[in-house]
Amino acid sequence: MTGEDRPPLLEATHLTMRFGGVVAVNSVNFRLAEVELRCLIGPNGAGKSTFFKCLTGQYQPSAGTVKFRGRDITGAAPHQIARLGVGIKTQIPNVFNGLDVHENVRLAAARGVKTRRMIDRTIAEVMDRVGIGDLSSRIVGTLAHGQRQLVELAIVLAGEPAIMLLDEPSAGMTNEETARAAAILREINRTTALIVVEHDMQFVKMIAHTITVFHQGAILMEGPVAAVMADPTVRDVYLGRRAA
Amino acid sequence: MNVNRREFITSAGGAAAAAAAAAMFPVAAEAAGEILIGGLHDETGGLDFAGKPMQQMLRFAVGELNENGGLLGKKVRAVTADTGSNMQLYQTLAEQMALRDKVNVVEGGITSASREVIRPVLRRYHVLYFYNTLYEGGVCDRNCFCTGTTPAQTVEKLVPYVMKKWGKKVYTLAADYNYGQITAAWVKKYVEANGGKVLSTDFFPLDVTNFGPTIEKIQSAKPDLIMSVLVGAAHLGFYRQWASAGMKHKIPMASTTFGAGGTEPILITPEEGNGIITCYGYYPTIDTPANKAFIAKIQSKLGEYFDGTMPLLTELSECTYEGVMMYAAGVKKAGTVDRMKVIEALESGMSFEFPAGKVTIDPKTHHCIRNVYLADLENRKFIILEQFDQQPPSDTQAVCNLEKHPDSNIQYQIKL
Amino acid sequence: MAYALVILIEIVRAVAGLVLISTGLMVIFGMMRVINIAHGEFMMLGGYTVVIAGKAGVNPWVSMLVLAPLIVGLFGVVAERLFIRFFYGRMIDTLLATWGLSLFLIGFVTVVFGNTVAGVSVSLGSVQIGGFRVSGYAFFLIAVAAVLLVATYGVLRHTRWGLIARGTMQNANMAAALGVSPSLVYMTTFGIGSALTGLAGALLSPITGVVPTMGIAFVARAFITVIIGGPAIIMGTISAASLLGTVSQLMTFATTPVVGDVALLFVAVVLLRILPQGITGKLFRRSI
Amino acid sequence: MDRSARAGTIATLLIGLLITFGLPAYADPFQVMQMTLYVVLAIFALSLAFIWGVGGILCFGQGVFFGLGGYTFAICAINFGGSTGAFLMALLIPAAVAAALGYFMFYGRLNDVYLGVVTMVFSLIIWKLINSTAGPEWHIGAARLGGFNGIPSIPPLNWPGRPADALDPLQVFQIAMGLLVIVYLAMKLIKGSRYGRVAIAVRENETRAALLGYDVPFVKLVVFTFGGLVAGMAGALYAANQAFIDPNVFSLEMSAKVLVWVMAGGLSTFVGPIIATIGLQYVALFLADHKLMNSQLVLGAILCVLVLSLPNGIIPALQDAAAWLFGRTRLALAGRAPAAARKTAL
Repeated sequence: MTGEDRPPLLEATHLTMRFGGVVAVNSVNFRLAEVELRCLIGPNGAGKSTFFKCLTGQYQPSAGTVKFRGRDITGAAPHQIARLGVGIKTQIPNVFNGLDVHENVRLAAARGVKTRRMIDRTIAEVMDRVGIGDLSSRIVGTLAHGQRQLVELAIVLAGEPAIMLLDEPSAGMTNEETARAAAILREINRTTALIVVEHDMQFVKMIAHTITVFHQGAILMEGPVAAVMADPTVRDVYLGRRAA
Repeated sequence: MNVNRREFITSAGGAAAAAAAAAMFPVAAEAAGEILIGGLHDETGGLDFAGKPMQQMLRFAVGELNENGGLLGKKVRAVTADTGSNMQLYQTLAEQMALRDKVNVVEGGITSASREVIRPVLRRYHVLYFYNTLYEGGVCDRNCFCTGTTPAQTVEKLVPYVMKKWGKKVYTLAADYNYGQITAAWVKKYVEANGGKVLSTDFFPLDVTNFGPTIEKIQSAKPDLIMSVLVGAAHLGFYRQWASAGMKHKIPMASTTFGAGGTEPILITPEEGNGIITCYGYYPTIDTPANKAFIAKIQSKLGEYFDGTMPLLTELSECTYEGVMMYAAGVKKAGTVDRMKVIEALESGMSFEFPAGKVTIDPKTHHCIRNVYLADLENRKFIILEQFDQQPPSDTQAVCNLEKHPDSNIQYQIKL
Repeated sequence: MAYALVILIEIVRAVAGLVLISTGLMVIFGMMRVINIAHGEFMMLGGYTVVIAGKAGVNPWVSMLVLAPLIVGLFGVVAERLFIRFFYGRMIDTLLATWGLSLFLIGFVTVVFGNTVAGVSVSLGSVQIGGFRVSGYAFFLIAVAAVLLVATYGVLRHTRWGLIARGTMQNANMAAALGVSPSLVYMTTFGIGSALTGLAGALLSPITGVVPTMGIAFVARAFITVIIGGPAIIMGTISAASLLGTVSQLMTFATTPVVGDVALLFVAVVLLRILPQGITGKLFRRSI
Repeated sequence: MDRSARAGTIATLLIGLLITFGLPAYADPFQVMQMTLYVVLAIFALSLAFIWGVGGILCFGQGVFFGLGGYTFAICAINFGGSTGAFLMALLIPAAVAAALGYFMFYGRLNDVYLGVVTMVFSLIIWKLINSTAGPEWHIGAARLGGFNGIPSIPPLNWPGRPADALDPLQVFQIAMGLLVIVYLAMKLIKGSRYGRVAIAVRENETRAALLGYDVPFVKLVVFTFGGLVAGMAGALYAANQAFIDPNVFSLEMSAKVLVWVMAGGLSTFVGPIIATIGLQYVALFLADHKLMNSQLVLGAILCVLVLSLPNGIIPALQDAAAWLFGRTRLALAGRAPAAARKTAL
């Protein structure tokens, strides 16, 4: 079952992003239900990351609209969108390298009007959920790539978003880190909707119910994992290319 | 120090506060058995070309005093500091001379800006002050003597002369600070008084170097002559560009500033500089025994005071010599270095024979009644054209009367 | 009528002036993303080269067109090797470092040559236009600026070095890909940029006179022209110089030099706000 | 702030108080005035240390706000006849200008070099304008702007409401010291506060801060405005203490100086810039007084050496050395500041 029969949490209509002559995202229609988990796949340059940047306000879309819980957020500033409960984990870990892990998470948790106790609780539970409690006092800049990925995950979580956009969360992770990440995501998904851009098909299989395939800035197809995996066109544009 | 806190708090006004400070640290250094003559000049920085000779001349003058047995049987010592063409240093070093070195008198300050920085300081700490530069006039302060010429003495002579020579339509170029502004106003006054017309007065900040547009503007205005009140290094560019535009022989030029500091004739080629007419209180080419002797004496002391080379002899440096000599005369007459007594002595209408000619201190204004000379620059030498004896500083006299108001302490903006 | 023509000439002269003072900086910035705040002092060194050579009896034209670029270029190479190269990729550090260099050079030259103006006199006679005379030197400057642009264009377009240069501008590893050590490219670029700067300083010294602090008058303008120009070296310089030169000169004619300068700066700031990537960051993308 | 940091702060305060009341007893008025000048410049340095070290904003025209403070004080003091109102105005005007300029820059998403250029150009504009106000037509109320000559004989500070009672040099010194301590404390508190952490976050990584829901331009704007206010305060004290002010306060050299002081002192601390300012200013005056060496040459050399070898500044370097000696590591949050502060501007 896809999210269609539930009220949409996030809805993009004819979303388009042009750079000069290039059309990175081409009139994309996309709906996501509350607490849904969706995987975006597609070859490099298919427009997945650009799509994310349009959703989070880092880019002003050239055309189309984005609605969050029915509210139009097209062209709103990133911080405004974030405050509504849209969290994003970018492709290259986007963290405060100069600060220690605890500071990083605190910054995320402390946003808005909260008492010290609420904040401390959030921090503690997030650290433990992601399992980076032992890194608490390490300077993030000095951590390994995989660990930084987890830290960023924690940062996004600490913002207590209603939806998380994750751009290649498993990149640069060891197998057992990947497994952990998958577990964490499934667990997060109980309360939070997720959109995950991922290349690693194993990882996708571990978490996804529904997959959306991007190709040349447009949606090629959308459907249950098995169906998509089986589809020949998808094989050509994506898996095939990947095998070659 | 804390003992004097109460005294401080009850004191009214910064002056009084400082007076208290001064009281704690008596300025008169008679005890030291030496008389200290302070010199504040820019030996480095943008004005070093003017400051160096003034400083050297000050030491030279002090040396001459000691040769003649010092003052009141005491040795005279020159205390000089380099103000580096930096206003903040003027402030600092003036305080230093007054409070730390405790000099009896300060000679110096070059630009009007620097004078207005140190004049209040020296007045506050009761240190007599001599300002030895030609300037725009109007300073009215009993603690300050101005030996240089003012516009009423020079411009008043220069303008009619060149207008008779060249014509009645004048185009003025002036440096954009108070000397330039005020002098330009005087030029206008005298031009109109002589039935002429100032077509335009353009002001230039001291860092302007490109005069292309101006030169075209002048040509389109077609004046009979140009009056230059340009000042400083950057503005030299005008004389070069003027010449290279081939205007030199089309429109003649007079100036109230060219060569005042002495460097322009050296930096500008004869082709660029010849024929510029100026008017100052002193030229090295003054043909009197006194001046010849003065120059001869300097030549004999080159190694001692002038690091081997002939200093730039200008109104600035010659007046610095005068400044020191006047103070010495004042002290001799008063028989003490007590500031007020010396001032009173100097106010008794003293008169001197200096290389520049006869100089008399005007008690009303603390400015000087002196000869001024008109000269034409030919191949880097000033050929004296005319001499005007005993010109009063009538501009300052019009606004300032220290006999009536001994406490006045301002620079008047003379209404024209 | 003649007056209008004269004004036009003055405008072109101003534009040429901006081109002269900013080309060197542009080459360095365009290729290395290094903003050299000591730019003005490099010009000053060019000026002093002429003065000193003049004292030594060298023909001013030779020292302006040959010696100054040569010597300042060499100085640039040395500076790059000993100092600047340690800051590549750290833009702000580079700014601070070159600012330090700038202050140092001013101080150093002041100590050695003193702070008095040294004049350079070269006259090219003057040209009669209607009732006006315009200095021949103005035309000379305009010509040099034009030649400079054409030459730079030729080099970038048709020489191997130009190819490497353009490559490096696109992508720093390109040079390596073409089998040239980037450090060599950088050294050469900085040298050439410095040489152009020295030339500019030398050519302007007859107009401005030579003082240790003369650079300050230029650096801001050059700086702005480069930033406003944007990534494309030739097109950027031309467009920015034309725009700023015209604005400032018209204002100068209409009012005073101060207003002219202020207008130039003001336009620059506003432009930056509208086109943060500079003119060629938006327009003429494809040009060099 | 952790315990060691708090201890450091308290120690600094005690020393400050000691100097305020102890030292003058051993100094003559001239030295007191000199010390006042140093203190004033230290406050100026703090203003840049704050916006650069905490906010990661590298301002090449900090002199503008210092100068505006000075001129505002001069003009108001001459017109009001008392110093109290003038002093307040000298805080407000620079802050307002900083806010306006900041809005223009930060909401225009200007960064790194462009930020530097705009601030530098802005100071040039002001400098040129103020330089061309020599004519008598340029005055505000009774105060002539004076152009190149600046404004002489500015009224001294006086007791609030009692214009007649001018403060003596010693009292001015103590007030300056008091303000220095207050500014220092305020900055410490802000830096340690939740807001300070956010500012640091923005400095570290604007995108991430925004994606976490922080209003980046606004955060920067507030930091920049506060910096402008503090610089203005320093300028006002400067004008009052010198009794005169001229356009040089707007010159690039002024802004360069303060940059050098802050760099030398290090971006990670506030004590560093204070010490560096006083030290370097003393050196400069000493050189000028003894005609030993050209001060610009020295300034430049120092700047070069700093960027080359001690990008974190002298004082932190010493701290590191000490920490290494006693085997203690410094507070990481602070320790990383300088490198990061400049990185964000890449």
